Amino acid sequence: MSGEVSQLEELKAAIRGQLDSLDCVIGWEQGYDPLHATPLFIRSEADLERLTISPLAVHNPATYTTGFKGKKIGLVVRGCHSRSVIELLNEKLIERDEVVLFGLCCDGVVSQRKIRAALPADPGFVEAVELGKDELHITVAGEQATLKLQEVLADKCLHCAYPDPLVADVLIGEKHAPRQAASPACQDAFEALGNEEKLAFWQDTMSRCIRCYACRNVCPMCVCQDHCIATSRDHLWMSQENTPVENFMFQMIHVSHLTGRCTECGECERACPVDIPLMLLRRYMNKQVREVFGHQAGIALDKTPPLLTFQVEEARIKERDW
Amino acid sequence: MNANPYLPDMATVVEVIEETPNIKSFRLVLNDEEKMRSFSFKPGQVGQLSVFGAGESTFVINSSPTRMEYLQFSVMRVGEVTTRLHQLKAGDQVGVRAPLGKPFPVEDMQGKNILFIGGGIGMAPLRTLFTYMLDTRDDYQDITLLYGARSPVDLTYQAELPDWLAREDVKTVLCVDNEYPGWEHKVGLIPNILLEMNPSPEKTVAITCGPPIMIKFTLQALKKLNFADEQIITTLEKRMKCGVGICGRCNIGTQYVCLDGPVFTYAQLKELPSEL
Amino acid sequence: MERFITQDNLQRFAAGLAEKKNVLAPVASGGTTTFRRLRPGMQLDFSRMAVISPKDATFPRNETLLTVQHYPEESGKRMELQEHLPEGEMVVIGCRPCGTRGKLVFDPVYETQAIKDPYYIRRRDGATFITLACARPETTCFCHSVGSGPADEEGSDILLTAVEGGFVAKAVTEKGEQLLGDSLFEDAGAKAEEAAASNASARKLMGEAHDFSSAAEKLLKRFDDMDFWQTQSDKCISCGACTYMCPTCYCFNITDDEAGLVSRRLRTWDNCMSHTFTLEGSGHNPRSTKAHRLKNRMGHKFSYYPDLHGGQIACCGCGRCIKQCPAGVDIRQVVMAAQEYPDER
Amino acid sequence: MSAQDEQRELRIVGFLCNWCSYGGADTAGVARFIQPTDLRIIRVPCSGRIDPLFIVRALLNGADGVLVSGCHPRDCHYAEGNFYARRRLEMLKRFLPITGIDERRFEYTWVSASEGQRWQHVVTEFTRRIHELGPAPFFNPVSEEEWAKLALDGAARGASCACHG
Repeated sequence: MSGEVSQLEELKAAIRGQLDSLDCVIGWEQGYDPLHATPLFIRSEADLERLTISPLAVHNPATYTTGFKGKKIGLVVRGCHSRSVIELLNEKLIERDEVVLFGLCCDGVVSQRKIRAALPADPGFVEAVELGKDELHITVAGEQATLKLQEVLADKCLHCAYPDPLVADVLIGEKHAPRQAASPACQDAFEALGNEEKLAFWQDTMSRCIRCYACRNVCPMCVCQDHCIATSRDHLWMSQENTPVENFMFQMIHVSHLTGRCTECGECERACPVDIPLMLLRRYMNKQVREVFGHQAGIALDKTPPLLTFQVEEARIKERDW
Repeated sequence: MNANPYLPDMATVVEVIEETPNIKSFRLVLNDEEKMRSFSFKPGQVGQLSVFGAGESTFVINSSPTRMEYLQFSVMRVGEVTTRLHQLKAGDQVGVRAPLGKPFPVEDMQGKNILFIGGGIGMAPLRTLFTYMLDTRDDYQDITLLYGARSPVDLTYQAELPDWLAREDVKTVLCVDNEYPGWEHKVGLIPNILLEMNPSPEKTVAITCGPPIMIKFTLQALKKLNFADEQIITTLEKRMKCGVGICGRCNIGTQYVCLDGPVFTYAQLKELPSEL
Repeated sequence: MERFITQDNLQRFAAGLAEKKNVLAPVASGGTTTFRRLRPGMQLDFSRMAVISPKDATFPRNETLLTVQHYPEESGKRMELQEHLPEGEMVVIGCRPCGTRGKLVFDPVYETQAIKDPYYIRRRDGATFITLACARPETTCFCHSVGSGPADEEGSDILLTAVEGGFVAKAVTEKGEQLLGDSLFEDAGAKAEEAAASNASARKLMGEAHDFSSAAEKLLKRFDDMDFWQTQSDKCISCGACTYMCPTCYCFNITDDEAGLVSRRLRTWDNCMSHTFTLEGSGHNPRSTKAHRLKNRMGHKFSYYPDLHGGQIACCGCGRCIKQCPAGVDIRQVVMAAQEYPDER
Repeated sequence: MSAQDEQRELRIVGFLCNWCSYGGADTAGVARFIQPTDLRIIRVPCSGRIDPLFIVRALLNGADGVLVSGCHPRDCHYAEGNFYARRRLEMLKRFLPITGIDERRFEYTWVSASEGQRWQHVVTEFTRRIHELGPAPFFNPVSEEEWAKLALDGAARGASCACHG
């Protein structure tokens, strides 16, 4: 644990040095209970004291950047968050000289869903959390439980190829050896299902969507925000009616507008209050983008999203000859 | 109003008047003859007009309760519902939920001097009260109307303006923002013309409506002319859905514009949180 | 009247009801627990508080207010309007006291001297609430601070309390008493005391209540302090998770859909945190930023509503908005920050 | 598939660009080539105008098939429209399988204004394909039985869904 403590101190020192020149620095602090973190907007020394970088600190701070246009802010970023920043830079939605990036070499963050499933009682009854090196000691409803960190890490972390920030002004922690991205087993299993089963899955799953648009608003790449076509009546893409088909239509809008732009930070799925596995859609589309355009969003600066450009001869699009 | 407050009455468009390039007035008659006969409202109350399939929007009833051959609504084309309304012609069917909201405090105005200050489409809610007062002229002292728009073609109620100007029992002043060929009336912004007119606040009620920016400067001008907050009345615009104080979007603090308004005195507005 | 029912029999009882009426109950599905229409073969899931509140029972997310049949112009026929009032009864099983109490916030708005919302009133009057008392508070629970508690009976027809082997069922209304006449219920005997002890212990576990009584005034004092609201709303992402999860949020939208010659007027849940909520036709928006919108959300629940309705706070303390907020905005903290804000000298 | 579905007339939507494919269809018509009649054509200025969401919306609203046809690459009236369209449409085509919507219900191709015969071939082939596939399932369950079955299957997955986290 001492490694993380010294990293936290190192990070705090780095932020402290720049705090005066920044509107704020976005990191994390403990949230409403010891098991949950929440984004922290650091504006003062006192705020800085509350900073945490534990694996419970999951939120992607890049989501907030477009709300600070014209101001200079700092972000504490993990590998996946830095990809969102790169993509925003590539699309000229933010300016490089308006963000200072405090990069964390990341060992992964937790999935609250996995914690819920692993605990002996509802995590709502959590009393205390202690972070060990590779485990979480959680007191819940009077019972002690020790969870192996590896077993409750988010899927995106288990299969992450970019744990270290790909762009940063300050880099904290040890860099990782190169890793190969992989597809989670549940993804492969779902893709292998027949059309009928997949359709039935979405029909049922979309029936519990309440169209709160948390998936959209938490998405760092969903920059239309207040002007999303889903809530426009002119043109009318979708009914306000909350039914599986309209709810799914929204996911189609989201996926379509993220084609070649999604940085797989997993925020949409994390934010969903009714646990809809949205990453099934995102990962699948990203795989298609990789296969056809050899493109991954947010892994290199100065790249154009593939749907904003073209080649006269597309090497990997097979023209249908019929 | 029906027992089901969401249920509109069907009405037929009897006449469509093209007021300006983007404003039309619609004259409606309820299909149920008995309902039309017994329909009663007071100046300043509003109604929800439905174009079924597009939706519903709120407009003031700008005809006078003293002239009940039809209900008139003036509509500026800005969004989905108003665009569809503008496509209507005589004979077409619409839904009406009316009257909604609170009217102008007409009784309190009796025996007083009345000063109307209207800007653009903001003339619509003033028209109902103005016409009403012309029809009950003896109840009031001097009546003055200052009505302005961006340009001469943006003035609504063109058909009625000559009559208003010609009448001896009211003083009507028209103005536009800039000089236009053939324009024989005042040129300038409403608040400035108002200051130039220099009306006395003595026993006077000022009623103003128009775009937010015009209201803002008109209020300043009225204050400069020593009008007290209680002497200034305005009527507000908000996005509304239910029209009966339930759906929760048109509130300013505790007050629902659809239910407690849309007519407020400046004194009342000052008591409310500043969220216009 | 207090009766006892075993866990298995409660499932049977619910299934039996579901054959005759629409039953809404917490069901585990796809890694979460939400209220769903109980259908044959579905199991009740009482292991956690359902993520979505039971609001759907009295205020469904979609409701057709009316439909209109149009005719082609050449037919010479006038369009016909059809009112759609809800029919039938509904039983909600396994809601918590907080969720049940949500409708109490609706009542003074949806049924006044002058205006009666027939859609809501019919649903409410046709609904039976079989509420489950909470044995233990979650970290997000604060029902005791908004005038309620973990075994609050208000609004319920039956209150269930979990005891060894099953539940003690207490009839709160006549409707509830009739249901307890079912042969699946047994004599409660000593179980009734066990239930009372459990309810008392749950209340004790909640600790001291926070006093929100100064919130109405203090929130208004901060109304023009946009710096305060910007800071409070920093992490808010302006989505609708909080409002849609909320048992007391009663705002709605009305929109028309049309297909062919039929159009219908639809009432759907709306969300005051969305930009379009107050966007006017002219493009003007009185609540143009998330700071303005959060201010109204807090103000409505803890200031305007209590001002209009005898001090009752428009919040049932269920904590769903805190738990499900993607950014962890804590309504308690926002209101407390306004309460604790030093008064100007 | 219910009895009602079997009787249902199939709905096939075609988005055709104004300059090539619409002309191609016209050429086929003028030449009196025999073609199936159940394609409902929507003329658009350019295949680049086609938002892939048009196709999604059509499929979700109950279209049984959607065909897009534009100018051949390099022949776009607006020089580049169909190059962009090609990328977008290809991504949609590849994406559909994860949704459970049969990707064969959507096809895109190129037909020039002079290719009346080719248009006849494309429309005949595509229509035949959709008829073979039959009516598409509605995304919203239609009957209480369908709802119940879906909800039960969903509940059977229970709280233990391991497919995400």
